[in-house]
Amino acid sequence: MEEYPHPKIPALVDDFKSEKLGRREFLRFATLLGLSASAAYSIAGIAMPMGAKADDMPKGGNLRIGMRCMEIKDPHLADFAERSNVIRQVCEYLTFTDRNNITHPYLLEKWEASDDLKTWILHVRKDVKWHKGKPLTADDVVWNLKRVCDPAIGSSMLGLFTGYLVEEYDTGEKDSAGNAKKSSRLWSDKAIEKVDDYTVRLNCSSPQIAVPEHLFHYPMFILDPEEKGSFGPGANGTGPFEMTEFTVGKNAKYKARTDYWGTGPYLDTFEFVDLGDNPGAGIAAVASKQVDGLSEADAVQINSMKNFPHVAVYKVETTQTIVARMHPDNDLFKDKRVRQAMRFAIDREKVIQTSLLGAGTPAEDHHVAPSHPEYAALPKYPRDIEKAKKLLADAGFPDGFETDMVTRPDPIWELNTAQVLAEQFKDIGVKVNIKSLPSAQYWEVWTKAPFSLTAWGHRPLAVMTLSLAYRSNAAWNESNYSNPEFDKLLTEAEGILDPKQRSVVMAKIEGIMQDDGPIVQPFWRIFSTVIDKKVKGFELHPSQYIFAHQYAIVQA
Amino acid sequence: MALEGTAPLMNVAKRPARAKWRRIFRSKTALVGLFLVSFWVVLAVLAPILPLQSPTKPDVMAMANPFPSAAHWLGVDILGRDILARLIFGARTVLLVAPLSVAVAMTVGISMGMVAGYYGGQVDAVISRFSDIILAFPVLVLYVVLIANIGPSVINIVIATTIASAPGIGRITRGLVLGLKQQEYVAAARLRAESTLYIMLVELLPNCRGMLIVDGCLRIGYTIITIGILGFLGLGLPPPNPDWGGMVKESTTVLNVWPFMSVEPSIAIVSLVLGFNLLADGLREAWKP
Amino acid sequence: MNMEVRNAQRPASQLDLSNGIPCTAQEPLLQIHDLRIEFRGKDETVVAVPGLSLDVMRGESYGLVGESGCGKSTTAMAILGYLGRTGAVTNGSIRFDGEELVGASPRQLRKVRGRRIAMVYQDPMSALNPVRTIGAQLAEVPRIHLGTGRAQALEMARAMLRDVRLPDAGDMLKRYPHQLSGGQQQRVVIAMALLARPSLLLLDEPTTGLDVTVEAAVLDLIAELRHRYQTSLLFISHNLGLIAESCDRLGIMYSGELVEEGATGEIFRRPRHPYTQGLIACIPDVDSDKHSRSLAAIPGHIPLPQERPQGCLFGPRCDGFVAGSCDRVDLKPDEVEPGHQVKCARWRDFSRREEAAVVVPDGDRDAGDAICLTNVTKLYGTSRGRSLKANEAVTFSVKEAEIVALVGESGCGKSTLARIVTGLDQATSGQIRLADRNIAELQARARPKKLLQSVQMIFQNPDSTLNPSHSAAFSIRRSLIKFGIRKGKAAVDRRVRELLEMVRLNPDLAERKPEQLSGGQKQRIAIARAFAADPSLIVADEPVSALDVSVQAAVVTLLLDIQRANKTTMLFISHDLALVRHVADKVVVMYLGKVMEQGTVAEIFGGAAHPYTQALLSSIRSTDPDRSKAAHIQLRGEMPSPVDVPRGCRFATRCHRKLGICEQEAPPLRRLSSSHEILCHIDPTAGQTVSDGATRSADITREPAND
Amino acid sequence: MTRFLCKRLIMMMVTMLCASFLVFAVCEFSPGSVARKSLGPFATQQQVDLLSKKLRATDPLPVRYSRWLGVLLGLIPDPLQAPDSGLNFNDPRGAQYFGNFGYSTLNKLPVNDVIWNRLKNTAVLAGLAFALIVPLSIIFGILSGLKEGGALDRFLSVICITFTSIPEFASGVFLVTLFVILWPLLPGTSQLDPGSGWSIPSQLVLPVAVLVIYDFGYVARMIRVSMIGVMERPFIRTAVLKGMNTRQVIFGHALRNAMIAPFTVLLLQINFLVSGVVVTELVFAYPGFGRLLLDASLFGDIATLEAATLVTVAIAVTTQLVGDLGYMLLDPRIRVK
Repeated sequence: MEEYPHPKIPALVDDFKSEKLGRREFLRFATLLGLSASAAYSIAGIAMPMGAKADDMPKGGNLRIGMRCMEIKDPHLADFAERSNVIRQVCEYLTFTDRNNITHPYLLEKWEASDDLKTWILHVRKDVKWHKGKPLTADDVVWNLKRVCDPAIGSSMLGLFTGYLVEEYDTGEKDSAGNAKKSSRLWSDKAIEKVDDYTVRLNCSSPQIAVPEHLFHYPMFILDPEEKGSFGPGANGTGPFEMTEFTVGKNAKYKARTDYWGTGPYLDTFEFVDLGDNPGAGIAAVASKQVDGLSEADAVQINSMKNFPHVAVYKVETTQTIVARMHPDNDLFKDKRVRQAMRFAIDREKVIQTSLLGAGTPAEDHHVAPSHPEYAALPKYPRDIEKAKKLLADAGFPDGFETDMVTRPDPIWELNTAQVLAEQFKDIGVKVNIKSLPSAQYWEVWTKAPFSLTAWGHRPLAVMTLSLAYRSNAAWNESNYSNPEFDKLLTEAEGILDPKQRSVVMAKIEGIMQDDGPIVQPFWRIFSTVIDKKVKGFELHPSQYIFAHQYAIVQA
Repeated sequence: MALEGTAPLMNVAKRPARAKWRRIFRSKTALVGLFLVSFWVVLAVLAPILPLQSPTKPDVMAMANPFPSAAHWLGVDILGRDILARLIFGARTVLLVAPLSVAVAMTVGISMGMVAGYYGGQVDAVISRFSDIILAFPVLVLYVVLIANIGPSVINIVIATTIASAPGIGRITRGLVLGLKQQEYVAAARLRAESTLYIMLVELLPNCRGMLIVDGCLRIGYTIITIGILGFLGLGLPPPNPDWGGMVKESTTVLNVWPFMSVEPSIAIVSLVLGFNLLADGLREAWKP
Repeated sequence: MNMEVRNAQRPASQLDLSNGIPCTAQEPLLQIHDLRIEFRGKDETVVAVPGLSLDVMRGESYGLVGESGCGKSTTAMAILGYLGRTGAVTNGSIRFDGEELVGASPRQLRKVRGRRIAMVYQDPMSALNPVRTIGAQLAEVPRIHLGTGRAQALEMARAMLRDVRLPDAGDMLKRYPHQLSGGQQQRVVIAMALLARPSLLLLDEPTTGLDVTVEAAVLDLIAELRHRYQTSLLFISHNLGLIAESCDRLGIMYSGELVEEGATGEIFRRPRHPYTQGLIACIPDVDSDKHSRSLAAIPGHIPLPQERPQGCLFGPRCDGFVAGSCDRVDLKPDEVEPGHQVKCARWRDFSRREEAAVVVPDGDRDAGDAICLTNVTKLYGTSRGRSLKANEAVTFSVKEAEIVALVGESGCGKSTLARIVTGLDQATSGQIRLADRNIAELQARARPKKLLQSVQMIFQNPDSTLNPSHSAAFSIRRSLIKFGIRKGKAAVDRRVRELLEMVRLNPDLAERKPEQLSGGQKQRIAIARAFAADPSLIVADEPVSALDVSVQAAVVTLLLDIQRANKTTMLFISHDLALVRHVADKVVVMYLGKVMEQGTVAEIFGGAAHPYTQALLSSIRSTDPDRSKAAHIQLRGEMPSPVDVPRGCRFATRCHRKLGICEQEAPPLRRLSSSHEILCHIDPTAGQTVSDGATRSADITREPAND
Repeated sequence: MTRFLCKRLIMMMVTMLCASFLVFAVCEFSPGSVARKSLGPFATQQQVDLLSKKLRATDPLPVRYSRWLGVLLGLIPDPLQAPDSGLNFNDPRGAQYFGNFGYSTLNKLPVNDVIWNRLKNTAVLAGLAFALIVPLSIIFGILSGLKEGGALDRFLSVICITFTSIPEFASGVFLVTLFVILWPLLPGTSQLDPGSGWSIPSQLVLPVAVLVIYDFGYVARMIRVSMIGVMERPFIRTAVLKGMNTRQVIFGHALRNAMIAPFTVLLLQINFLVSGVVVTELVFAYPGFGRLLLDASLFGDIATLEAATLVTVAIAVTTQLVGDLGYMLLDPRIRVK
């Protein structure tokens, strides 16, 4: 018997061997519990997918990737993959979840979880040096972890940590509507604790298995405490590149570090080029080789570029999705039959074919993807106009109704989806007027509009999204959904490690979402992009993450 | 002495008002313009009774081969919707919004210009100064700032067009009125105790008509372009309303594989704008004094 | 030399003016034969000139007279081969100095244009390029035609400017056209025409639009230069008086045809064609007033090219029209005597037209004042606190049913005064008493309806007097309704018909648009409109100055008839003294905003006392060949700007009888009779004082005019 | 002359003041606070309120406007740049100086660091386009105005009127299809980046072409109309009847007169080119002023928007002034005596 880093691992191995646990889930859980990826793979009996060997990688060259260069205020506030990509080349995470959902140590050497999953010991790598010379220490890590838990900073990490590191409390003040103002704080002074110069301990209030995954959430960069959360050219970081130039709306340029602790970088320089909002510009830039690739290309763009001889198309299934969410507290949608009718109105395949040109897989209105480890399969239901109409009639809308649906004009697939959905809702007598607002305005109302279309990014765990978006009063609960039973089940599921047990709970949660939930969720997106064939080492990450130190250019 | 004018004047048509319009038919330019404009107007008006496919309903089958075919004469767009139907229904929007915006802008602008030109002095100074400020704003910026801030809708496009074009129209009207108010028939009207409003509306306005109609045509053309640009910037009318500028924007992405998707609405815009421009040019030519 | 030309009443062909060679049998310099000019429009072809033949001899001055639209200017343009893209000579020939110009190549034409045939245009301001200096525009001529260098060309230009009596020629070269007065501009155009020493000069209405005193100077200049440069003239004008004075021979054009041709004196003494007779008869002359002669008008209007009748073109307007002889297609010019031809089938049947009988009884001399102006002053503020004095202390009164004429050159303030009286403008100070009210500062808006109704106006410009968007009767109808003259649609319409009939218009014209009416018809409508309000005072601002002479006479006669019938008081504003003589009971002469002289028609025309009035009177051109020789008083210079009025007498800067005191002190008002006043330092009762400044035209012509 | 210039300068200032106030006023209508926009969608209301307070965006409009004006004129230090504001706004030029446009909430940079470079890029684009539009439109306008209704006129007029009817996005679409995709001669985007494998001049070809196509026809038509008018004026007849040939008439007499009226129109194109390039810049991902303006107005970045508006209005009033001065130069009739 091997020495496992966590006492629960043998049970996992058993379950896997007895086929109670799928390979994916086994790999994920085992690595989360601290088993090394190579060990986990060998137990799973498959070869670990290997990146290209460092020695094979050609050196030098400049790589240019087309991507929006948005303004960056504070890396811990990074809220879009594009923003975090700009930072990611300079600053790094403690962990790294790969495209197969397997979490690896990154700035950590390893981690250890207690049996009850309440105590996590993080071992910081000792060979990591900040670009400006000093070594990375546990103090740096503690500062960063504590910082994201400060509500005044406003990092979205706060939401993820809530429930096990962070608690909500009543400030005693009332807001203008008379509701109690709530704020957040670490549940205990010792929640984040420095053990020694290279060891940090997290003391959680409740069991949490996904801690290593959370540490890879995109704002969770490890910053130099001396820079107080600022970022720009020359910013200190542990990463493979040094940023030399950054102009919002134009570009971000990087120079390779020669003393990087890890493998790579192979490139001399790296560059993000802002091509603006016009998707045609991206294609044109690729066509005329002004950029070597794009950070993302939607299905329509791919369709245009797949015939370019010099580029390769990369695809990855993601849990990126879009939901047409209804406010159950709105008069139109308060009857759950209306919400159900809306779900029955949708022909998912058709939506995928039209708005994504086929680049998607059908979703089941509960925001849990088949690729999520927690997924529990429920019976599928097809489009059923008659049933939908009947439900509407029962709910008091025999002739349907008319409503606005708020959406964004960009990216175009969102708008296209809105149009296709609206067209399908029409068939059950619901006239949907699309209200497309410029992004800035959209984000102003995205939680307030009674009916709105919202894209949700990729997350490795379904419970992450569910707790962010559908738990009562959750920070990003745009649908104002509040269901005590759901909340209870969700908390329960988060604590259950045993997959069998958990899938029972998940099935209930999914059922609630399908029956009572606030969303119509047509599909999961297949995420894709194009990169010049001369680029080696490129892997498409479902979170749209770019790790430029892995890439190299094969000189012609 | 014999009464004058008993002999009919042979060379002048019986009804000069109609003759003025009839003159359009002599100008080839105006005719081509009229043809282009009426082509779209007729299609737009008849759209509901034409045997068209739904402009909003995707045809998933057609998406495999979206090119023009017997089923879809102009092909389908990236969402599998019939482009012909979208173009024709899009014409309804454009032909409603653009003339409506221009009409409102003209009303405001003409009023401003009339008042400024007729009263002159301080009133003129205030109105002209105000116009100068608006005109110093680059037009497109004005549109973008306005629409980005008040949001895209028919009303807002009308408002934006009015703010952007009224000063220009006012300036033209003012110039015309400055000349016309010196005319003796205006003095004659004053001498028979006509009210100022009457003089403006009955004595002055009809004589500005020609220039203003020409200017209006040009402005409709320009407004169509602007609506297109707004659509292209994502500030256009909300989908799924077929919006020509939006159609171009939606399909620029597939330009290299399905160029017809952007080229067709582009041609539609160009043809309609060209129609109004030609019409304006032809009218100017035909009504030249 | 000048007088010599003036006296040359014989055809120039018999007179040697060129190089001293006898040239009786000489070939004409310009020979136009059977010329046909067409303009091709999109739908129709208009024959502007159907078949014209005329000769201009060397050294001769040939006058081409006709009313607007008769084709005289077109003929001039055809000579120079400049008919635009639509015009073309389709028949006939134009031989110039033996060379055929019809169908000449552009190259050939360029050699003729400006070099051998030059032209002087009607509106000198627009004939000059506004953005180039006078010097540059003048120097072009020698540079193109004589190949001279720039400096030399400028020197030639300078010399020529001196020849046309422009002061300070060197400075003038650097100026732009807009910096010159109208008279100076016309001198520049003449200089430009003469620079290449052409043998033929085409003058197309060269003085139309210029003030009478300036006109006189320009004409004298032309006469003198023509002589000096031995240039033949083709003088085109609608003004018979001008032609009578300036030309040796003349042709009367009517609707594209020459209806009569002959030596000037002969034609004026014995006009044969009824049109010529009519033209002469309808011109007012200074010798007769409304009490002695009413103007004869020619009925109808000139046919448009498309509606020319068969045979005699004048037939439809001719009293002596006889079917069968006058409408024959093969009507040919007939020779009355050598050199005098007339195209009339019945010329032998016509003697000179009978002058219309004396019709106008004397006005009621005992009537009270209808309107009385006292010290009316109008200042316009200009920038920098200066003011433009449009009127200053104007004082005069008009009796009931009397016609008072306000006379003066453009800019004298007469129209401003008219606007003040009607309420279109307001006086700065002074009193205008009308019906026991002071209306001087009452604008139309502030006037009660009754007052507005009692003062109506007839405007100058037939093209702007009616709103082109409305029917002819529209404003008449509005007037009737607004003033409540008639109530109810039927009554109003009836009254409109009556009014139209009153102005001798077919009531069917009521619904026509102004663009379908002729100028005369429009003015008649305007008269009907003014009278529709039943006013007690009519202000007529140059009501006929824009009309052709034949129409002018008819309209004036009509106006007088109506005025008399309605016993309306009238303020008649005009620059045409001859016309005034025919219209007015009393005359007020204005200069630069001030009244110079006022008196009854008899007093003014009988023995004008003010030097300015004298100058004005001397500039009247008569068609009487024996009178036209009278020398003109030439005024020097231009009217000063009303912003900078001269310190002493306003007229001092131009006065030919100026005394030393005139420039220093404002002149006193001298009352010569109960009705006759002048504003002058010279006391006319003290006998003729010829001051140092007084010059007669014959004496000053060789000195540069002090423009 | 000095008087005239002074008067005009004062008017320019007034216009700019009013225009800048107008921008503030329009932004009042903007739904959503700047704080929300700069914090992004996922910030809590608490954070938004906090930032709003820090940005002093809650003050009433006149207060904010006068503060902005005071900062711009260097009368007061920018409160947002104070270290205690917690906003981390640092302008290397200091917090108080003349011409301080404040801090861009969109770019998190002093506006002065953002705007001038963008303006320079657009100036290159606009300048090139203008340099082509002027001669092209003059040649087209003069040639077609020479003989109204002639074959050449009809031909050129059709070209001009058609080109002006093509919106920039449409011609951008056409040109990219042709020259980037079907016949790859030119780069599809123009980021003015020499590292992209395309020379800067080659990157400028298409954007400039799009601008020229849309604009030159309009100006050419103006010049045509003016030329037609001039050719009908009597002084042209005078020149012809002086014996001048066509070339002499055009260059000696027609040209300068024909340019008087369109001169202002020509200058107005500068305004159009400076800010109307939004679409072109968007199509070609050109890092220019127009896109900055678009982004700023979409974002509600009032400091950038104000600065950009002031710059464009300043350009507009300056071109107006230049127009009037040039007018005087061209037309002696309106020179100040």
